[in-house]
Amino acid sequence: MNSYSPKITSPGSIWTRTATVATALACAALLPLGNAQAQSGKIKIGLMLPYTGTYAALGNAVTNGFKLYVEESGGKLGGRDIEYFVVDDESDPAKATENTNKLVKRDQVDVLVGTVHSGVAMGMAKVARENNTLFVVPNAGADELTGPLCAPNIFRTSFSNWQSAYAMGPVVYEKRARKVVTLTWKYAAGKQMTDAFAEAFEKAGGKVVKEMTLPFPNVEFQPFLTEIAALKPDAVFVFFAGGGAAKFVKDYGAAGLRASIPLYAPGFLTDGTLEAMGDAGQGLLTTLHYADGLTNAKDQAFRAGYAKAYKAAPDVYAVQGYDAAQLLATGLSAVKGDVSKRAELVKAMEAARIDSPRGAFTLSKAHNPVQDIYLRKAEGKENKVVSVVSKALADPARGCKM
Amino acid sequence: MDFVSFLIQTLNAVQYGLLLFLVASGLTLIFGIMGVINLAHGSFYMIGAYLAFALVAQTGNLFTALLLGIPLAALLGALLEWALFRHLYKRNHLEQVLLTYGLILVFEELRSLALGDDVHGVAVPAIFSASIKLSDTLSYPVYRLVISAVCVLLAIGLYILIHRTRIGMMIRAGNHDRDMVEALGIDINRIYLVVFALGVTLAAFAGMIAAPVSSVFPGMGNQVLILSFVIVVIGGIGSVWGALVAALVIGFADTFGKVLVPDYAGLAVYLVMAAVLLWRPEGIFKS
Amino acid sequence: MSDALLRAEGLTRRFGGLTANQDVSLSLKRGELHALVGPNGAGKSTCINLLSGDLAPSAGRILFEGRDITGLASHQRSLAGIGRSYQRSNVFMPFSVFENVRLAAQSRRPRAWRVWAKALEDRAINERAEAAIAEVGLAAQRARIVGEMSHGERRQLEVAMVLATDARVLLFDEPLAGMGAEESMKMVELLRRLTTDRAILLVEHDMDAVFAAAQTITVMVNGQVLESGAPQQIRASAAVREAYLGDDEVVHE
Amino acid sequence: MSDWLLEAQGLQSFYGSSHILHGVDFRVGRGETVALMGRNGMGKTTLLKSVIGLVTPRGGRVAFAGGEVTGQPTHRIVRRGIAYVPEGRGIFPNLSVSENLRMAARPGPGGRRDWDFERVLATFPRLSERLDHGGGQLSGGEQQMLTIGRALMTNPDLLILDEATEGLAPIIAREIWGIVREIKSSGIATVIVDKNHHALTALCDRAVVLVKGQVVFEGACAALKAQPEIIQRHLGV
Amino acid sequence: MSASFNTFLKLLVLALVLAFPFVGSAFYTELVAKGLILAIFAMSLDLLVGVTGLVSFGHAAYFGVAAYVLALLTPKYQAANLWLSLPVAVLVAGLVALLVGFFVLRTRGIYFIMVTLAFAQMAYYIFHDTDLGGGSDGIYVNFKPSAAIAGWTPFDLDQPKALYFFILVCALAVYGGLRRLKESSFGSILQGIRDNESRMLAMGYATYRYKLAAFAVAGALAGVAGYLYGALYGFVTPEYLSWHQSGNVLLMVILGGMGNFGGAVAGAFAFVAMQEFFAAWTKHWQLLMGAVIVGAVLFLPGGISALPARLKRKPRESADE
Repeated sequence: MNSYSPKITSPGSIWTRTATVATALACAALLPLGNAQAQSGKIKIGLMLPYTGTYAALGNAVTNGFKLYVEESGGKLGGRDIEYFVVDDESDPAKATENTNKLVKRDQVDVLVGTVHSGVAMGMAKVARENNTLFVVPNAGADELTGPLCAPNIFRTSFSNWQSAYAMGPVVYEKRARKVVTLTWKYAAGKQMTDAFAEAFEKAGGKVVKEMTLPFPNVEFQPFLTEIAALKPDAVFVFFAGGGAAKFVKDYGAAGLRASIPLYAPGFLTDGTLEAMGDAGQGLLTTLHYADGLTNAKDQAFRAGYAKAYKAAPDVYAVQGYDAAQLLATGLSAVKGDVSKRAELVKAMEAARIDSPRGAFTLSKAHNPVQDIYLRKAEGKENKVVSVVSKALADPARGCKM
Repeated sequence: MDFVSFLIQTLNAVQYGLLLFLVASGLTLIFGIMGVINLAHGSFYMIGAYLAFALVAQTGNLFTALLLGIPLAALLGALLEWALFRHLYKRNHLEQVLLTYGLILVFEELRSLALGDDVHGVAVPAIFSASIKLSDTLSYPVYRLVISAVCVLLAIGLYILIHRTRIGMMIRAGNHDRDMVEALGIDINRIYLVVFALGVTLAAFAGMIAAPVSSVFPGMGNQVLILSFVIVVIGGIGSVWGALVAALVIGFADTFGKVLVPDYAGLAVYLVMAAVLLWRPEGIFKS
Repeated sequence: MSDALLRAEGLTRRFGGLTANQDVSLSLKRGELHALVGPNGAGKSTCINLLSGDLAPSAGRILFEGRDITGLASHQRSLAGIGRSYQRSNVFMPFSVFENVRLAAQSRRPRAWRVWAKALEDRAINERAEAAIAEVGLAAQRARIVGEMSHGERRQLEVAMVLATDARVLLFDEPLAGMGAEESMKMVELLRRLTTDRAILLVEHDMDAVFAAAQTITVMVNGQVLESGAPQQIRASAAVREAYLGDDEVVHE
Repeated sequence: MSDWLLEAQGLQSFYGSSHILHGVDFRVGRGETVALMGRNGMGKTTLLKSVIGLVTPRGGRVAFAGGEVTGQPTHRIVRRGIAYVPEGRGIFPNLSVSENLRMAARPGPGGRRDWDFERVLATFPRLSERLDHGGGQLSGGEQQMLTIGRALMTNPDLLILDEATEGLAPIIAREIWGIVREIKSSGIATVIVDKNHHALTALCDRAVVLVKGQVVFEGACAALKAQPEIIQRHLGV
Repeated sequence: MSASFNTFLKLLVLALVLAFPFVGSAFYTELVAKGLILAIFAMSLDLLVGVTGLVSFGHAAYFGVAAYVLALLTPKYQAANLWLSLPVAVLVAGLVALLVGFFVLRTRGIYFIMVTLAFAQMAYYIFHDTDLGGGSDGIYVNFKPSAAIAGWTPFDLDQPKALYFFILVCALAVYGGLRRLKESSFGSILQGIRDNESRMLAMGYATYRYKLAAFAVAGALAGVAGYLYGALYGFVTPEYLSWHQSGNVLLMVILGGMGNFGGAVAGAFAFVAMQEFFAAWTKHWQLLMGAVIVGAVLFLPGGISALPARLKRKPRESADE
């Protein structure tokens, strides 16, 4: 460090000068951008999604789905051309409000679309509420978004955490499980999922004997597997996603628990991770609002279109992005692309019946999809639909005052 | 907790500790012996795991993948030493922190560009895919025990390399006085090149053999990075045994923290670190 | 006993199994230059470190002006009036001569915590620093950056820093090491001058300088005091000759 | 090619921005013992470091054993047969005595293996008693023996001793001088810097005196002894 | 000419930041405000790293703690009082730093770097894993602090310009205060400790006390930044305390050049500007960011503030004649 030490007696003019110049340049450089965005005839859509880090794949899928629908509509929504403004949110809640401001204040987008990470989505919701920007959530499941934070300008085309876990409760009970252990990362999404499961499961007559959590994003599961083996519950309900999900399922299988204690989870456990799980993932039962092997025509068309456009199979995230665009299209068509008619636009969106690849859905009062939840079974690299376990399930929207 | 559970948890703790040692061992070399703070260590672990995935996809066999991946990792290490780290030895720790911090970003993006952002799995090699039955419900995968054995072998090998071989003597001597080592006719640059490449290879190797149990995903390097530093520092910088002991201590803190005080399990590791360093400010085995 | 500024009684210091100092007793009187000599590894530096408080003794006690200071830490001893220099130059390289000495002078004043007043505007401290610089003969160099000065000048600076702390007991660890003959002469001269109203303990290998300047010489061997007394007494001692000075003739040949 | 073992010509060296060597010529013949003299700060150490490349000279050339080595990295220069014992000794305190010796072992030029572990220990019996001690635990004299022993392990043609006896008690210094004599008689050329001019001139074949980075005297040690005024003027007290 | 030129430059910058809210758009005004806050944060760390020689790798803890204090002091449907909440937040951050410093200052060098990190991680997990402050999802500050004093409101922080100027005043105060502090007796003691702590001890300075004071002051000033950040964005998450955040602020300090607070300011602005431009340019902006950092270390030792001296070393020498 000493090599840097400035001489105490030196006037220090050089550093001062440069520091000042650098600061001045940085300030000056920001100036011209202030008014760069001229008004155009296009509808400005701000996509704020993760394009780097753990959730990058999800962010890309949502984006692809959204753009696919716009392309299918001839590049227009509500008769107007679309201009995208894209921001990488890095799944970093610390930058959430700031990144949202980029789209809302700098680019002055007409619609805000995002994101995957619940914490970031909550930051976006806050900014959207303050600025009354139309906001569509294509993934993040935090119950709050269509609960306490609900607002006329906030819509969701994915799911609430409650929905995907609640539906699993009766399923587990019907499989003759009475004593269940839950395990998840200790963060809000995990807690919302396991609470919703417990709510449904205990309502059906079962009992959650132990709720276990581990710090996010820790993936050393061995101590918990040992405890599960000692507790010998009838079933285990977990919430994990991404790399952690793949590792958990592998560890669970390797510990020999799959044979004696069935494992249930919301569909995030097996979405995009089945290849990573290998054999360990086969046969897993999960609940989600989308599945492989649906028979509706919309899904088949969507899959064909997606495969053609991106040379890849779509997943639930792509569907959610696609539906976000559909929902917007419905609203914008009703006002002929005139976004200034906000009340009419919102009204049209609220009334929309979205012909989704997942099956048609409508929106609840709190703007969350009222949708069918499927029970799915992992086969190969697909989560094949088994049955509809919950028809038109609506989130209770606790805390929503709309 | 009954006695059988306690024993099994102890096994979990030891096994996890050994795995952590495996990841931290490369850091022990680069940080402890060469005195370079390398935040990009986690990236080498991540690169190793992705290498394993990519090579297994090509060759269908983890052993072949290791055979190909290890030289690749060594080459990468040598290249980085030659191009970047060589200029850092005489700089202070701050600049090392900075440069390697930048490298984390670079590697993560390059990985994304080359291999995408998906989660992948690597199959456990068939001969190790069995499990040993521990209780009526619980069994223990053989592959985990194999990893543990590899870790122990590696610890012994590293100890011998550093403390029993001539190159080990030269490395330690170079850590104290580079000029004097040069003046004895030893090409210190080449030694550092080798050591750095070895450190990178160890990290990548850890990523490769851990890939079948951990799966392969973006950001996986950052998870192990801070833990590795904690281990090297608790153990005493430059001590292979220290790192091993520290890794076991952390293994126990994490395992029993999760079982006994689940709400504060995240804190446990750092509490242990703070406590150890307040008790022994230069680690358990200061060198 | 009352004329001794600093007294060490039965100092012992062990490092593991090694006893670096065993039962060492010394006394430093005002106006006296006391040389501590002995072969390498005899424990001279350990002894200085014990006196300055950089090391704690395993046994024994230290009295300063009759007060027991054995338990005081090094900075407390410095504040009490014991100053030291180090075997290797130990100064603030990127600072100027003045700033080095000013920092030393400032240590005597409780105003160190004043965070608002500019340090350079404290006149009393500035004057004290200037005086110390002048005393060692560095006045012409006061604005120079220490990192650019010669070795000998740095050692002078160190003396000035000790003086600026108003120390009454000065502990000097090999102040002549690495100096040319001329520089050594000047330093010995300086040490002599400083002795008048202070007590100096000097660890030194340069026997010519030691015999030229010291009033008392203590010879240490293997961590123990072998002999202590006036220069003539030391020169005459057979034990000292055997253990330390050796027989020079073989070399002269 | 010349007959000199080491031949440096017109060396210009800097330390930071200060110009230390102003065109120094310095030669050592095979098996010759050269005393390098001068007061502190006159450039002796810089000259030695320039020769082996620890300081890169900005001007001049260095040849060793008939080959040009100017600008080569240190390890390559010394591998031609130079061993360097620096001022302050440069032992590795974190290595044991035996490791300090073993790490340096290598055959000399032409594969010569005159010195090995056993012979070094035979020459320095004190070291063999402390083989497992850390280098930092040795006394000053033992450290100096260790560095000289370590230097010999490289089987050099030329041994450079900077401040051979500095900081050592006379009785230990005498022991070191005895060892230097022994090395000289084994045919290894030596360059020695030391404060003890009597001991030095008693031993050396030739002397070079540096003043302010320039050679002011070069000649036989006998000649130097005969001219006490040179010693007095350039080295004296 | 040099001194007056410096003054001229400083005044120019001041004029620029003063005028900015009137010329720049709302978003960029907020961005400059962010730069100012990060500048405060970086300057506070510079007091430790550049002036005292203590490399703290856990400085985000105090930043985050103060932000949480604001969030917890802000009632759900009402604004917190600025004159109460700001001092409390700063005090709490300073006290936490004092407590942490009490322990960590016993270690040195690399160990110090790591122990500061360990304590910051502990603080991170306290907010991340417990329900205090909303867990990993963070907590909202729905209302900006109110500057009312007994019914009279001198300015309204809900107005972006008012908030901007409040932040600017804070930044200037911190800059001026730290400059002054560096030149005080206390400051020269800190610099003495940076350069040679053992010598300071030998001269009678109880260095631990001074280091602890510097650590607490730096923590408190980081708290000022954290408080303002929470107020500006109205959202507080555990990520404010993460090691990435600690790394970023260290990056700003080193990037700008250490030991003189102007360097920290330049580093903070350079960091913000880089993030902004690269992210606007490409999806893979982190690649560019990383490359710039690597390049800066290799080719720009001493940071931005050492740049001109390097660029025009020769002309300067002749100019000085």
